[in-house]
Amino acid sequence: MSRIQYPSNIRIVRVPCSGRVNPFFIIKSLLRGWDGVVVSGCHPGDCHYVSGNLVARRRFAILQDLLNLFGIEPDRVTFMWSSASEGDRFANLIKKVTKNIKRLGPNKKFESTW
Amino acid sequence: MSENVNKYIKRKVYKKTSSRIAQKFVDAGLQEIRACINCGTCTGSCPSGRRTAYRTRSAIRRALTGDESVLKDIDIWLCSTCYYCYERCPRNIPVTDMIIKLRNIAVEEGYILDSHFVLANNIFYATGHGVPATGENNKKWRDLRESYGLPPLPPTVHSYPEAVKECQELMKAVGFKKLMDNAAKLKEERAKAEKKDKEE
Amino acid sequence: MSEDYKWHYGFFLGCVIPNRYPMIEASIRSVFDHLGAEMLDLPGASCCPAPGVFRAFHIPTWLVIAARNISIAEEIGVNPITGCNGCYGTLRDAWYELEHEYELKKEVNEYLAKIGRTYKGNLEPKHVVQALYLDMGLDHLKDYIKFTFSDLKIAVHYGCHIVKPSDKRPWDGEYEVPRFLDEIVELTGAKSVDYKDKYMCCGAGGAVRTAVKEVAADFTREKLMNIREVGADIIINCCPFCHLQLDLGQVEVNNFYADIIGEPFNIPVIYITQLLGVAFGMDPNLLGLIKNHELTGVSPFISIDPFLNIIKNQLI
Amino acid sequence: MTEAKKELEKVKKEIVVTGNEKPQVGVYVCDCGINIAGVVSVPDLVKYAETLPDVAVAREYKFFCSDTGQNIIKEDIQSGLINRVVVAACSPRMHEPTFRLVCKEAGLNQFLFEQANIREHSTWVHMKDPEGAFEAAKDLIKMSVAKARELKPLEVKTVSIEPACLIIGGGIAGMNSALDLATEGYKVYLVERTPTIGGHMAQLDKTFPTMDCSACILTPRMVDVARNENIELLTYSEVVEVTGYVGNFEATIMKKPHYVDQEACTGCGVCVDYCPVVTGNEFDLGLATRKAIYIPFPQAVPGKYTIDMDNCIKCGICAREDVCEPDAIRYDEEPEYMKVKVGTIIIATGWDLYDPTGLKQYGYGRYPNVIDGLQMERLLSSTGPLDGKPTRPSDLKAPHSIAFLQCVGSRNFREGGNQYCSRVCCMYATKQARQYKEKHPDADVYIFYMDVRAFGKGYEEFYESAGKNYGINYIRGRIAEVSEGEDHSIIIRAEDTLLQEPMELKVDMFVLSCGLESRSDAGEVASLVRVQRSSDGFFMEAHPKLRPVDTLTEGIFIAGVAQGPKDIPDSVAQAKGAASSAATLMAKGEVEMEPFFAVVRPDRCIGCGMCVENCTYGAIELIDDRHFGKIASINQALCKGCGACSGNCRCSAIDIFGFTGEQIFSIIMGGEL
Ligand SMILES: Cc1cc2nc3c(=O)[nH]c(=O)nc-3n(C[C@H](O)[C@H](O)[C@H](O)COP(=O)(O)OP(=O)(O)OC[C@H]3O[C@@H](n4cnc5c(N)ncnc54)[C@H](O)[C@@H]3O)c2cc1C
Ligand SMILES: Cc1cc2nc3c(=O)[nH]c(=O)nc-3n(C[C@H](O)[C@H](O)[C@H](O)COP(=O)(O)OP(=O)(O)OC[C@H]3O[C@@H](n4cnc5c(N)ncnc54)[C@H](O)[C@@H]3O)c2cc1C
Ligand code: SF4
Ligand code: SF4
Ligand code: SF4
Ligand code: SF4
Ligand code: SF4
Ligand code: SF4
Ligand code: SF4
Ligand code: SF4
Repeated sequence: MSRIQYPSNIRIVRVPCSGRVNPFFIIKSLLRGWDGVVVSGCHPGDCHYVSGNLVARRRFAILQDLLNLFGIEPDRVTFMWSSASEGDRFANLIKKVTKNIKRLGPNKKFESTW
Repeated sequence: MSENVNKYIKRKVYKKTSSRIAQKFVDAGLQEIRACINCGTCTGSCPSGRRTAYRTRSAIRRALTGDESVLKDIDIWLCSTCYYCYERCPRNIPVTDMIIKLRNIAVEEGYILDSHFVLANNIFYATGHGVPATGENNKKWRDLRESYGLPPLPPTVHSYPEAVKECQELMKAVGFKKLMDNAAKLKEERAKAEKKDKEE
Repeated sequence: MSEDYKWHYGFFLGCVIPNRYPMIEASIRSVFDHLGAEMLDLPGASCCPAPGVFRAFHIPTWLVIAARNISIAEEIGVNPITGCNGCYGTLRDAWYELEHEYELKKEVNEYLAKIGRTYKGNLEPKHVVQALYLDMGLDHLKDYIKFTFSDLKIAVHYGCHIVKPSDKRPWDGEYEVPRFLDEIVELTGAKSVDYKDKYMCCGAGGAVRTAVKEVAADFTREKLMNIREVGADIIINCCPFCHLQLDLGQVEVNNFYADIIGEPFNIPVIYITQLLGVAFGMDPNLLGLIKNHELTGVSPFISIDPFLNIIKNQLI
Repeated sequence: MTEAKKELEKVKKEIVVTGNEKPQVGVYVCDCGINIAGVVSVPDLVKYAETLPDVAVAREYKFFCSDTGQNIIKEDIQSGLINRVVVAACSPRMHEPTFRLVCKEAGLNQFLFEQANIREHSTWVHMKDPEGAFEAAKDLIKMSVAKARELKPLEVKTVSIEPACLIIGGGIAGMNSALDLATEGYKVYLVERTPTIGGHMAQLDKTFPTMDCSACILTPRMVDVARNENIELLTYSEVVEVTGYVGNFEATIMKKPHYVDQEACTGCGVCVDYCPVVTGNEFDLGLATRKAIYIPFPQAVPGKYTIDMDNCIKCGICAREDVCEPDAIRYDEEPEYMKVKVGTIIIATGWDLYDPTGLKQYGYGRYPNVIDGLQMERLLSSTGPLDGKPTRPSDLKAPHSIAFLQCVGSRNFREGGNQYCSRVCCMYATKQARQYKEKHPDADVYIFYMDVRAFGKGYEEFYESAGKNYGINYIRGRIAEVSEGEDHSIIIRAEDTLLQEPMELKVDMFVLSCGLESRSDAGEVASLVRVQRSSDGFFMEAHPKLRPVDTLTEGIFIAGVAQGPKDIPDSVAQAKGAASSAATLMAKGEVEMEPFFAVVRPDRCIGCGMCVENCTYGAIELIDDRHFGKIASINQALCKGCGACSGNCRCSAIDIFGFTGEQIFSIIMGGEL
């Protein structure tokens, strides 16, 4: 809405709520060769569906340990709060994430499975 | 020409703006300067403006609109860096930092007062102290130290000649020496030109 | 570092303290020692460099030299501490920038490498007053108080850079009406009197004193008039450059502005640790209050005898 | 519509798509004028779309949301060319309903539509990087086509709507919404937290620009609200829980104890004379006092008394027979809870005044003669503590000079400030300055401002007159600091920016024109009803231009300053808009629910019960299935489709219609499933 510019190398997948994001989606994305995954949810307490974002939060803490185990840098997965009104915050977070992921380089771990 | 022409006719029309100085601020990461709404909080806060011709907001506005005479103005050297303007600006403009940057630009273009030049070049660069205790003139200060039971020279660069060298090396590397030499050159050229103007 | 002390600092002297007001150096050293804080020397430290002057000439030079000074404290492994608002401004602002901007730190270290030094970071530069108020705390200081001076009326002068820029200072963003220095002063039983524009600048900073002494002195004139208006006996401050401006500045004000100030000024200017030391019952000789040689043309330019007289009565 | 056409509509049957036939996707890439086409090459996107699997046709058009654009899609559907629709255009928030309707009208199940947001997610946000934007748009189309191929037809469900509305907040906004809805015949529960309705408007003296007496126009409305039989007025009450969804909300309301029986109390006020406790009066902002038993102000509605138990010393005097004859005092009253069922909710909780204590340079709270704008309003008010004869706090003398400072807390990007313009303060300061001049024509009145924002009908004229007819001095400059001079006068330092000179000015009283802020508890209300707030803290509208009274939660509306700073006319206009939107919804009698429910795949579910715990709506229970044993089962009436169950199911045994695992995987894999 606010048309604040952010890097063009992200693609957005629409889900009803961050609570909908099954860890399999993330794992699948990384297997498929996406370099990083961002799950963006509403701020704690602001969830349209009451607490989906908190449910999601808990789940991803565990997921990051799991990724480590697979040898995928856990930094490739970012969980963030950003409400619909915070265009600039969203843009800044995306900038930060892109910078982080650039530092990690391309995700080629599972290239052979593509 | 009648006397009144010189007295009353000014024919000064504000013609164009330039963004040369503004761009220098932007390049230094200080683009906030462009968010100024000219509210005057900075000038109103300024203890210097209450007694001198220095006007904080106007200095910023002149820099922004490209009135380069602001660099020559001694006024910008009358800010005491008290930071009131910095603290109160409703647009979060780091005003005092802007003034400091403005002075940097002025020095770059050779606008530095003689007293400041001597302080920078002849004292700080030479001794590593802005207010030294070495030299014949300063003997009384060494005596004063002793009168309070302190060694005549403090354990600073004054007691470690190699530390002075270190500082000088750094100042050369980072371009301070060159900046000062250049400022001296520009000052001299300007003085010559002025003198010539006067003679004509 | 000695085990006998509870706190350890690297005493960054700067220029004005050691070279013009050594009594301040003496009093800080003695009072900190008395309170259980070790003051280690920072060998080869230079000018901070002064924030309003050298920073205003060339920001990179300012930053690199400041980083060098901090790196000396890092070598010893103690927080640098200064009794000067200007040094505090430089060390702390430089530290703040270097902590927050990785690229800048890298660049600075490239320069420092040329002289075989590195700036590591993390060691917060402190002010003497910050150490007294935040590290030690009023309760600790209170335990040392031996004498109080209930008749003494004090005009406290904070100066600028100890509180501003407030985002880089440890006072929770307070800059308009800070109280910490008043609270320390009031430990001595003296009254910190309010006066108009108490938090105003002394006028010396920002290269103004070097540029046009008369302008600096006009700030000072205004402060002094306000201080005299409320009948303060002495001025207490925490910065040697303010100290100089308020002390030597009185002579200049009496000279430049004789026609508008009425009576010439002669208000004793005392550094905070000198006052504290007296209240702690320490030997005035250790506090830079007694000169052992007769010297002329040196500080203090305004006699502090009235102060010594007041406290003499109290001490007896 | 002609009879013949109606017949035709009837016989036209839905194009039967079971979801199992080969997908035929139509891709429609919108130029959106230059919004999209100005950044990326739409023809190239079309060419690219044609290469994607199962794409039967791809087309470009200037505005697909226009009539002509819609018809292009309809024709393709009706000719049997396609059975899935992808529109690559703006945000689905903008036009998803439009294009679903296109499908529906063309006879295609509306859930076989997918929108690729190449405007908000690409051309707008990567405007300066056209190549990146093009790549992003390509991928977004590819992802949408991939998902479209997996779409299955769904049936919409309709639910009936309770013809009742819950309104939270009884200020001028809430009252107006309530009156409109009640007049239209809907039941209204008006919940107000204080003992009276009226809100902040009751504290104002006169109102700009017409200078109507605030109480004179407000009081009759308050009485109307109290009298209206469709309005159940619940003052001194708070909403503590809201469950359910559009059409069928259930709210729990706590009625706080008044400690005075509201039925029995006659409002005679005898108790007040006897009560020994004197305390600050919040209505007069501490400028006056009240007793522990009180009504907020004389015209309060309902005019029944309340005991402020925080201050009451329980002396028992008010309960004496000779004091309260009707025997209305109830010291042991407990809070009461009631549940109401409503179809819609309107939030009209209003505002708080910015607290200027943090701006220490202005001396508020330190110098007695520095007050805020709302206090000034009380001082000027003929019903105020000084009967409209304003004096300054330090000596209760009429000040000879007053300065106002504008934008206090507003337009301030520092921490603790509000970035927005608060919209009413320029006008209220002008109003107050004029009022003071009317009472004291020889007083000097100054207004320090940055810009005077007099944007409403009749406002500029009001401002002009302030200078011309009243001699109010406007000085352009934001005051830097003030100090106290002799006799508690205030010395102001500022720059007169138009003269470019610093100035010092001594005045007798200093008024801070503080801005409006979102309520300090707005966050709690937001979580209670599950609506979002914008970054300034006010409740967020669904669209700033086109849906300014709706929230993103269906069935919940906002009115008045709760949505953002505004004056009374705008608050009332918005309140009427909110009432009308709520009524429009309720008039339909039923709403269509998006059929995005959770479904359990019994063959995969192991009955672990994890989902039961994760569902905030209690929509899942474990049942015993004849074939599969213990499995999860979804109550579709309760399920909101949030997906929390599905996100957490280790067995991938729960799917969400519209966002199934297959659909999302196909997006991630870019169609290469
Ligand atoms: C000094 C000043 C002067 C002004 N003068 C004028 C003027 O002259 N003309 C003009 O047009 N505008 C004026 N305004 C603006 C005007 O006051 C507002 O436009 C108006 O008050 C908005 O009304 P509202 O109903 O939205 O909010 P409010 O008046 O704040 O009403 C909100 C109500 O909701 C209640 N409430 C809040 N939270 C809850 C909750 N959780 N549960 C239950 N109840 C709750 C509150 O108690 C309150 O009664 C002025 C504003 C100020 C500050
Ligand atoms: C240059 C400019 C830029 C603007 N930019 C913005 C912006 O960025 N954001 C914003 O929010 N607002 C903006 N506005 C304001 C915005 O245009 C108006 O708020 C908006 O157009 C008002 O809509 P309306 O329906 O009231 O009036 P109109 O758009 O004027 O519509 C009135 C309609 O009634 C028809 N009509 C008139 N008389 C009769 C009659 N007697 N019989 C039948 N039909 C009749 C007219 O033909 C017209 O179609 C801008 C305004 C201008 C001038
Ligand atoms: S205070 Fe800030 S916004 Fe105001 S005039 Fe000064 S620089 Fe500009
Ligand atoms: S920092 Fe300089 S410009 Fe700013 S208020 Fe202080 S003296 Fe004035
Ligand atoms: S459908 Fe969306 S993108 Fe296309 S013209 Fe309409 S608003 Fe613009
Ligand atoms: S005395 Fe009783 S009836 Fe009268 S106002 Fe008080 S509580 Fe109500
Ligand atoms: S019981 Fe409370 S309210 Fe009643 S008179 Fe006593 S103090 Fe007042
Ligand atoms: S309405 Fe006026 S005073 Fe209020 S914030 Fe806007 S400009 Fe400032
Ligand atoms: S649906 Fe999943 S989480 Fe729920 S009971 Fe079945 S297996 Fe467990
Ligand atoms: S999607 Fe699942 S968790 Fe969400 S409401 Fe429906 S059943 Fe409950």
